[in-house]
Amino acid sequence: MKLILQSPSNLPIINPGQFVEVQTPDSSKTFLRRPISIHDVDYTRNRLILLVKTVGEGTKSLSNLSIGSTLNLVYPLGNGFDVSNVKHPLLIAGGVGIAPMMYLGKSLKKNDVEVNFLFGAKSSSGLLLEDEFRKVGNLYCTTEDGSAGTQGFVTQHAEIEKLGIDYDSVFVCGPIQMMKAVGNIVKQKDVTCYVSLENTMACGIGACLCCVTDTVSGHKCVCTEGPVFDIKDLKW
Amino acid sequence: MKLILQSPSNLPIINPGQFVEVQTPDSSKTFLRRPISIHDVDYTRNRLILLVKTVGEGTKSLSNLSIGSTLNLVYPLGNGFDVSNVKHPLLIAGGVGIAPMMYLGKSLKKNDVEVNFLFGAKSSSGLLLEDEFRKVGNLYCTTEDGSAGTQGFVTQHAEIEKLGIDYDSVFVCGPIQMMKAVGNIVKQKDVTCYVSLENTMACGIGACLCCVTDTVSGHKCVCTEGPVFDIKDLKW
Amino acid sequence: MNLNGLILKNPVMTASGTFGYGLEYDDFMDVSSLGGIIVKGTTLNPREGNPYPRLAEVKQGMINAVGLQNKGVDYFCKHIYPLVYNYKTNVLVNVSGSCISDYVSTAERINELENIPGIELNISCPNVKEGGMAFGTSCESAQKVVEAVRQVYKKHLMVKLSPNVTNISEIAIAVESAGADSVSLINTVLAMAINSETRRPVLSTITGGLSGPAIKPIALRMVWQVSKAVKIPIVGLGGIMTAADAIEFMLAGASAVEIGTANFIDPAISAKIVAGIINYLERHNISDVNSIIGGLIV
Amino acid sequence: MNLNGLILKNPVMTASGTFGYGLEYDDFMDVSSLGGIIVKGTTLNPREGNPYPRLAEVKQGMINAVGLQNKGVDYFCKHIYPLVYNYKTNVLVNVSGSCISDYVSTAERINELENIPGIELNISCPNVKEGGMAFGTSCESAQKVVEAVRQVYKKHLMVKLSPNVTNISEIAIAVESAGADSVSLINTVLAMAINSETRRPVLSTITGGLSGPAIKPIALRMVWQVSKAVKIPIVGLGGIMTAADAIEFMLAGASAVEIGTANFIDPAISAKIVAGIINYLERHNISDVNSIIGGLIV
Repeated sequence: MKLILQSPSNLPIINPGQFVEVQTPDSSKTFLRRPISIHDVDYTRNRLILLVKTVGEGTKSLSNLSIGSTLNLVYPLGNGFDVSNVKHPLLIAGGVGIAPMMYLGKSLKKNDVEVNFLFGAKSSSGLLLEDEFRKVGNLYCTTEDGSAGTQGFVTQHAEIEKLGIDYDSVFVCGPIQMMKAVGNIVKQKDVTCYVSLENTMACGIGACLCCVTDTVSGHKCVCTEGPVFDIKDLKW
Repeated sequence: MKLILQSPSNLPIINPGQFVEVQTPDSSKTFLRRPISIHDVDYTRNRLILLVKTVGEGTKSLSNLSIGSTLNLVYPLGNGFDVSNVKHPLLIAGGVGIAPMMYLGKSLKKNDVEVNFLFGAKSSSGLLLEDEFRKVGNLYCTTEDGSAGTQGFVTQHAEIEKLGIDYDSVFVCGPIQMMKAVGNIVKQKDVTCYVSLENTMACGIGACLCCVTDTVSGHKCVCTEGPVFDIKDLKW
Repeated sequence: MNLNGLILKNPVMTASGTFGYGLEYDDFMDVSSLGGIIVKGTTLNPREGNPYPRLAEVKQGMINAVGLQNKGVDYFCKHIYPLVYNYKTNVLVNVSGSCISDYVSTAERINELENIPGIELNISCPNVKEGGMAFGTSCESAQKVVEAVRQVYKKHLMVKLSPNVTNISEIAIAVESAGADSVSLINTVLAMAINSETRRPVLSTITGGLSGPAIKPIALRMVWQVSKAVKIPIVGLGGIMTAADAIEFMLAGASAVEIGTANFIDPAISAKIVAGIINYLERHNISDVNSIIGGLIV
Repeated sequence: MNLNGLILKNPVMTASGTFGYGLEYDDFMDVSSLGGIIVKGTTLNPREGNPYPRLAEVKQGMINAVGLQNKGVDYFCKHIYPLVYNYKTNVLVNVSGSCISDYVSTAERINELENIPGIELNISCPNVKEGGMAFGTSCESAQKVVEAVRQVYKKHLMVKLSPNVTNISEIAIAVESAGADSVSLINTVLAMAINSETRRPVLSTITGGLSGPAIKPIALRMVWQVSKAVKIPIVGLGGIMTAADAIEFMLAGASAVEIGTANFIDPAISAKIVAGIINYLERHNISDVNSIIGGLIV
């Protein structure tokens, strides 16, 4: 589900891959804010767009909101993807990991970079917003059951063969197993690979140290030192 | 605020003065059910009517319900008022204590008993549904600021003088101080006096023993042995 | 299920003080469909309990200060026992006292009741001035009272432990060595509520016992700790509202659970939790409920 | 307000581990408007803390298992202290250790820092294998570590107490007699969360520390108990989310409060609570905030 959020004031500069911490509607079932990645940004109309999949009580309560509801957000949080020196990127996502890829794709396109998306899902119903992504770049898809695109995992797609040849950098967001699988492939190629992690968070601003991931230089906060990490820094 | 509740099945027999335990909409701020007295019953359309004043988080969340919402009720609970041998009753209420008086008044009227209401409030804005009550019986009012009816407390109204003369029984619901004040007056007269208590409750069915009041025969549950007590049984 | 000799048709029981004598719930469910019910705290002599107010609602929980109001064990035997006699489930009596001899005398009386297969010895009530929790907060006193009751009580002796201790495992070990057949935990957590506007405590007794989902994470931890410390079965309780909650307690090491405060929110909840556990077992292809006891994967 | 020598502009401080070094909150509020901030748990040597996952959300609370991740006292003195030097509020350092000599060495280093008017000695962290909570759960060990630190630490010595004890008043008395200037309570309650679907514990450490509104009634009770037992001031914490909550702790006997988990829900909450307390005092015509300390009408 898309949440289109109208800001009462001008939006700050937002990097692709950054996220919001949203206060979910009052409920006995949720307590903490929920980190949700920014799907798209409309600076002209001061709108943030979030893509929310119902997975737990927090996202469920967000998906039950009626039009016109008010949300309390802390944003923009995290480092985001660095798009400054990217020339030939492949944007790989699985499942709800497609969320940040729209704004990332648009940001790259704005830099006159050709954008290629490679998305994987269990079946065709898991592939969302295909037309919108095609407006931004080329879209390749895989499904595990073959109901759309190439059958199999993203790591089995022909575009993966072009890593280090046609692509110099990879941006990945999705289930941890999929990101690790992509990581294993890129390790053998001469490409930079950024992954966006999704750990459980409390504060979102680097204060509580709950969301850490293990890196070559010790525990790092996914909320402030991530969510985007160069795969070389992770202990994968 | 009036809550009109449409039952999906036929209503059970409900005594005046009985109450419901209502599950309030999910919120971090409430946990237990809320006991609310039954304002009126419409057997023809299988409707229960509650009169809810916003006093805390529970009643606030009930007053925010939209039309068509579903509520989970346990009812009818408590003993209720015994109207079987009543001939000349005075129904005294203060503030939100008027809630059970409608169904009580109607039940008495059905027995061909003349109904007299004596309601007190801080000011005229606290006197609700006057026209509806007048359809059931005579309505006398007092307000502390004199903005409607006689200025003063219900205990200062002329009708109180007729206790033991024109009235043989008194039914009281309202703030504890007001009920005690009425109680002090009736003790010197030859009238029976029933008061409806409003203690904080958990279960509503006599299991938890949280809502007790002190009686001449020990602690009694307001939810099952009340909420209506003969004032002679209370240690007032 | 076999709880050290006590046969349960399912692992769901109801907690003392939250289910009356079962009779209060007959309108809402078939009480006999449960694994067991543990009826109200019973003492040797009648007790009036504490003055009103006895209840404070707090975030995801409530604090009570009932103080073991009950009509005494003689009244129970004469007037209540005949009413619960025909329940086709385990009716256990929660037994409290303010001194060891009271516990012993009460247990002796209940030992005579044919259809009462066990007692839950309450050494953890935070709402009485004498006895109660005091017995459950030191190993020595816990051991003494259990040993004394064990002398006279010949059926299932479950001992209900207090969470208001530094080391609940030590208490559980003491109670086990004194002859308890099982332990149930946790009783309520000593707590307090204040009305900032009136500047007064909400409860007549100032402090009371906290129950409900607020204490579930504490209860779960204690069940886990005790399961590593004793061999006798554990009955887990503390804020169980759903079948998933019950499963969590069993995974942590509980052989059965007690549903407490949830009965106030939904008077039919315990029967629903029985159904929910069956559903869980089916979804996970588990044929024997006993196999999830202590089944936490660590 | 005068907290036994520590001057606070208002009774609102922030709790260690929930407010980073204050710097994380500069975007959301004027940190210097608070009565004080207590920065992250600091140990003699750097600590990596526990593995991920370190967080479990529960009903009205969270369980954390961070395990005192920090870069050590030298790093603090060299790199963090200059950044917090100019806050116009009391910056206290929370000091942890796994043995007495670690506590002492860390306190000695912080004693040298001119703009750090006090430390909060953490003898109650439930998330480390050695030391931590172990020091805070017996009177003897609590007294020993406080006495040792008192020898070398010349400024305000606040000691943070563990709720995971049978009798928190005894520990408070021991700590007072060992020379503490104040006590803060409560630290987190040892707790556990399980995922019934995966049958695994949610935390890498299985158990962790419960915080948030779920524990407020327990914290309030302990503040009330300790206020009857010691003469040194009490700093109350545990689930404070609103100004009314803060007032309740003060009525129960706290001279000041710490805002913890609430900072995660609303990063500007502590400043809002300062404003809410002022509003409360005005509404109740109270001119001196000190007059509500221990002002519970019983």
